[in-house]
Amino acid sequence: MGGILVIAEHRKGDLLDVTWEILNKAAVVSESTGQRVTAVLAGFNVRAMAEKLAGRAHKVVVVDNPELANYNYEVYRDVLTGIIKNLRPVLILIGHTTTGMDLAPALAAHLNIPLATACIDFSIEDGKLTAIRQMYNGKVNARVCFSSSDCYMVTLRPGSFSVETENAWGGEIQSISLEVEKPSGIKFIRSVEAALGEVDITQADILVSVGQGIGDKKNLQLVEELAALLGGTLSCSRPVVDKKWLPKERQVGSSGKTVKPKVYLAIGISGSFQHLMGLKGGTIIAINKDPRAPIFRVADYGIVGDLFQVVPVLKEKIKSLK
Amino acid sequence: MVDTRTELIDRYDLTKCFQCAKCTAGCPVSLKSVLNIRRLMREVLLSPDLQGTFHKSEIWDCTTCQTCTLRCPRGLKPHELVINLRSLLVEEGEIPKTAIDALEGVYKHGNPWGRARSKRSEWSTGLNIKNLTEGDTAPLLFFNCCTTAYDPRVQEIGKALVTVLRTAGVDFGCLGNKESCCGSEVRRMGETGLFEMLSEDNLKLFQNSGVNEIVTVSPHCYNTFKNEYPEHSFGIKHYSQLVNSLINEGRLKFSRELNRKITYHDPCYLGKQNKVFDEPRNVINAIPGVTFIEFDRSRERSLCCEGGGGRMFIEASASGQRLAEIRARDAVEMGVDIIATSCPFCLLNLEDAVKTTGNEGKLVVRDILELVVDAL
Amino acid sequence: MPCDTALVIGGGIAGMQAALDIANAGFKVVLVEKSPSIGGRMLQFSEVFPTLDCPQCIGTPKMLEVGSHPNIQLIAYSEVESVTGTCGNFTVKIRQKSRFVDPSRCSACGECSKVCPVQVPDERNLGLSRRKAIYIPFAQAVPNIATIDPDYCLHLKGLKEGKDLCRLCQKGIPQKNLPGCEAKAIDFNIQNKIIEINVGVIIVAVGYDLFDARLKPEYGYGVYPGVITGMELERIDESGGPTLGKIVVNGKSPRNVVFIQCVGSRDKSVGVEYCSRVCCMYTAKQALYVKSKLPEAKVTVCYIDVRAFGKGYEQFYERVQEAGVIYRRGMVSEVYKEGDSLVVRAEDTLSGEIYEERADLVVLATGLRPSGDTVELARLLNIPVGADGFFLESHPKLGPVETAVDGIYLAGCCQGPKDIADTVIQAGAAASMACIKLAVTGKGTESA
Amino acid sequence: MDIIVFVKRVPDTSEADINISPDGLHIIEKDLVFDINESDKYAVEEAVQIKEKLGGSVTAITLGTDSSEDVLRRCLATGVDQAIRLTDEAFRDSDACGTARVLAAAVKDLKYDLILTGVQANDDLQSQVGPVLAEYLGLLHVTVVNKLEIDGKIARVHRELEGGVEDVLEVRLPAVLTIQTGINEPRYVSIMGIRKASRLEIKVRNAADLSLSPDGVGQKASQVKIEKLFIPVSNKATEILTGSLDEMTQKLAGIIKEKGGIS
Repeated sequence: MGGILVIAEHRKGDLLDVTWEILNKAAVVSESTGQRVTAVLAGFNVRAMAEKLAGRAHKVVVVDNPELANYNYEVYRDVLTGIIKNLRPVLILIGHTTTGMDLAPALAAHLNIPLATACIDFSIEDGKLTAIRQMYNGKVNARVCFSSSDCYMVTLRPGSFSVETENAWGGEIQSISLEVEKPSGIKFIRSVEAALGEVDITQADILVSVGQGIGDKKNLQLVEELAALLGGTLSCSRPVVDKKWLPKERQVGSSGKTVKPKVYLAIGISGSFQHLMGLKGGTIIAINKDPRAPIFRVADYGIVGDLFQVVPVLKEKIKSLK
Repeated sequence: MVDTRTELIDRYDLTKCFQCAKCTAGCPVSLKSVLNIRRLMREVLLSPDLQGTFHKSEIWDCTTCQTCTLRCPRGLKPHELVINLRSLLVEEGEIPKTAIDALEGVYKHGNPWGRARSKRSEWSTGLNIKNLTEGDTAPLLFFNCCTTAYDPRVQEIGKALVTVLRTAGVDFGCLGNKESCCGSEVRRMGETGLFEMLSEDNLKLFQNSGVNEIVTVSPHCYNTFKNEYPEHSFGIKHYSQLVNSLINEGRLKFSRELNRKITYHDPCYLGKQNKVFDEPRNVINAIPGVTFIEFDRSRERSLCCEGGGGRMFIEASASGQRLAEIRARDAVEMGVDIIATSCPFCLLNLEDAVKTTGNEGKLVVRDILELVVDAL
Repeated sequence: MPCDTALVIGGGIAGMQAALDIANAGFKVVLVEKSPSIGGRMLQFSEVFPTLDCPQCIGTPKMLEVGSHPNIQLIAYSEVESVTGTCGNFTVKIRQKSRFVDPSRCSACGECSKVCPVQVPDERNLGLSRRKAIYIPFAQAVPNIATIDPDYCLHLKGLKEGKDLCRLCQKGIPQKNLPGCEAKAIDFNIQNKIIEINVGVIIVAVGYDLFDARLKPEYGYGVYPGVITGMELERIDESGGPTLGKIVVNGKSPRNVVFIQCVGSRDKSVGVEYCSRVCCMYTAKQALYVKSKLPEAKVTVCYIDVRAFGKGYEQFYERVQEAGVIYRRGMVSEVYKEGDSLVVRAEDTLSGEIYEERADLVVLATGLRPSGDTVELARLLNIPVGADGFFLESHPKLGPVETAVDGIYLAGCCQGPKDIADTVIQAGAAASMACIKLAVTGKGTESA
Repeated sequence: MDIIVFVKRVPDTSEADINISPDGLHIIEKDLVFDINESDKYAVEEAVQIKEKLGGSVTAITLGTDSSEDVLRRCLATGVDQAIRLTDEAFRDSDACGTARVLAAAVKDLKYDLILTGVQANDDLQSQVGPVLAEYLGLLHVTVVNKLEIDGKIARVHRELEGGVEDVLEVRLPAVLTIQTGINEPRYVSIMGIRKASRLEIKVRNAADLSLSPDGVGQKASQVKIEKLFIPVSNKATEILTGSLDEMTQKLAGIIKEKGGIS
């Protein structure tokens, strides 16, 4: 008994990056503690993913059942309860995704396991588990410890660890057939995806944002191509909307939308205060010809130069990095 | 709603309106907005459905420039009716999202930008300004204004005023992080309760600071302190008045020439509403080398920049040419190098307009204080 | 001792009518006029509504009659200095200003003006033309005597500094064959004099002033030459006026004329709450004559309400509209410039349209204000002034010409704005009240 | 429809500089501005909108000291009918489970068809209390709800997932739903409104009122404890890239990639 249990998460037949990230961290901890890593894969028709997981865990436990085709916490909670009671791991790791947020607290409460959510790291030293979690909009980190228990649970924020690994463990795959009860009161109806053409810049991780400096609507193509290259979304400052070069839904700023991307590439945006008010967090990169443009006061990185010179070259550099 | 309507009719003397339309005709947004201030006066008087009357997005188009009120031959106050209708929306909670952000920003942090109160005085780091809330004393209080405190462009104006006051040997202090929004825009967005709160808080600060006189950067602060705060005995001055008298008293002398063609944009809150027309012009004309050219539409006929009435925080329902753009184009046509003004909102809107009209490089927008500092 | 002479203050149409009525009843009248000639405002008009008569044609005979009536003593270029006594026995001091011209010698030949080198804005033409420092106000002036304007005359100004300057009017310019005053009427030594008279009754007929359009800065009066007042248009329209009757602004015939009503009337923002009563009709008249002189021009009248209350007025208003003048309900709020032309911004409240009308001539229908002499005169006569600033009648209905002081009566616009017809009626009424009083006090009985 | 909505008073830390108290376990609250937790605000608005549509009542409950009453007054001004504040020295420093236990005890005797709260509290960022509470009450839960329709005894909800995907679910009521920001447009609550609401009563309940044993809650019962708070190191000095156009763009492309900007 014992070991580290990693709950694998997948969508549309693909394992999420966060699962690989957690497995990587688990492998490191496994090395220092000797705890074996078991991945749990629950779903329907997930065999192919199990194969992949096997390379990264000592063991893969697979529950393949039509009732698990769509995530339903009632069902997942009960299935995982069974597995956990059976395997009695010392540590359960789950991604702090919307699913993890939904499942982990219920599971932990159900099993009375101490749970720390939204962690970015954890360690086991001298048999003692401590975790680092974010608080206060990520401005403060907390090191947390746990009261003594046979088992602990930690949810880890996506992006906390690297996805890449050199491990190739070739763990065993164990299929478990369980009696899976139908959910009692939650019915999955369907999944919907945001309609095409509907842009929500508030949800974008990468924003290529363009300002007055673009000069004309016809020049937008240049930045649209850059955004496409980066897999990002095009946004803009107010003057661009005022000139009807881009629709209002693309506007960042106090009268537009508040965004919190990972990367914000401000091109030809002087960085009026009103614009910056809509910008919360993320790495800000500015390209502007005016070295005194206020955008440079808030940017993490900047290039002082004419966007029409910089952007085409930048596009080539990015292509070469892909 | 009948009672509210009766109240409005009494409060704004709506029965006296003879529908001459001087208000609509002078309204800077009437050509591009559905907002028809004359009709609004009538609708409130007659409409059985008051809800339908004020639940209109154009109610937020008004810039509260007050032209309607100042020119009303019947002495009525149409712009105050608009503010009151907004306050009904505020009570219902149904106001534009950006207005909510601004008002909550003021409530929580003391400024409409929602910036941290603890950073209010950051703009003056290193300037060693006396803090009148922390034991320093001075006869004059320099009221910063939220825009000066937080907007990087306008911060330069605050710094310029510090330079000017020091050059003239004026002893002054600030309220540091304890200063709160003057409430002018808050009141105009219809948040009467919050305005009262702010005016009480600020007046208490003024009283405890031991000053006799207050100088403001923004005409909006100036106007509300002077005309809207509960009765007080502080002398309220806009900086243009103070700087003008410093020049007249010989305490401020220029050593450099400014060989530029300059026009001046009258802020509504300073000019139209408070008749401070001459002092800013005197200051500009006192600068050696300046060639001063008037806008055709100046003084009482000055064009509003559309920055008042909470419009810095609310997107207008009306599209169409921005008035500040008309200003920028006129200035280019006049062949001036600089549009000078004396209000942070005007400055920001005009600067924006210079860009959006593609006139960057042809002319710049400067605050009078910046011109003064350049010529010291 | 009761006196059977009446004093009429003011020689406009009200004062002239009252003086003639009293004189024709057989009583003596002293008529005091402030300016060099009687005639008043009416004689400045080009045409009068609704009949479109020429005011000179109907006014000049009255002036001549006043000037020659055996019962009327005309003291022009004079002002009342003090008044004491009571009804039936007022003592009035009148200060007669020096014209520096001997009336008994002056033949009104005009040679003096020809040689005078000083150009002065002509008040009769509201500064639209110039007169000389020595001048006769207009050809039909009564009395027809030259007057030297001491504010401008080089010699009189020089005297103050002990210098003997100019005197061309006396000397002439022989080399140009301009003789100057050959009648030797010019006498720089003539002094102002005080005339003391005894009168039984007084009629106040000092008229009105026009609202100063500069107080409404939004209209750009004084800034744009294309923005003028109604009175200025009267002068421009008059065949004897500065443009000889051609409607010309900035040297061009306007193609688009906008009239703005109620400038300085019904307007609390300038402290004038009352309606000036005449502007609707004088504007209608002006719009009509502009339209008839410039048939191609677009003529628009912006108004709040059209008040066409008098006999034949409504019909006149209709006639003006028939002639093609466009009436748009809604006040103009602003006049500004766009390129070379003026822009008038207004709302048509009947259509709800907010419009910017390009215009090359904007005419402001300035309202009527109490005469600037009202306050001082009220003090001298000890009679009350109403809240509107005009002399207060003793009862708004039953005492429309009487004042609070027995024996002092009001005639014309000094009591409140009114048109010519009403002015003449009131003048007649005031004369009649004066005659009654003189008749009664003349018999030595106490007041009627 | 009777609805209970849980709210929390949290500091606004979006811009403020945060300092840690000498004990290393708390942040220094002086100079911080407190307000209702963002997603709780949406939960309150949602509750009030449902009540306005379907009738019933809304009860807002918070756990906190008397300074939390501001938040409840704001709820009352929004249209909440009843406000309850749970407070006891014993509740101090409860972990998520402890908090959920207190809340569970508080609703035990109340009538309700639906319990709402925000997705997460912006101070501790745990997003645990909703689902844990549901477990304790034996109710179902749905987290990250960004659309909600009540249909009799069923709630039809959208659950927001990553990448613009949403699951549409039907859940039997009563249930605990955690509400995501953006589900509605919270109305503005005016100062006048708050002043009026300040005349309304806020009920206060302590551990004894809730028949809670102090052992089950508070710091002592916490399974997860903060050992130490610290400020993560960050360097926010703007780095202006230099060199030739080629060099600058090369560097920049590398930075973009490093920051996760190339996908």
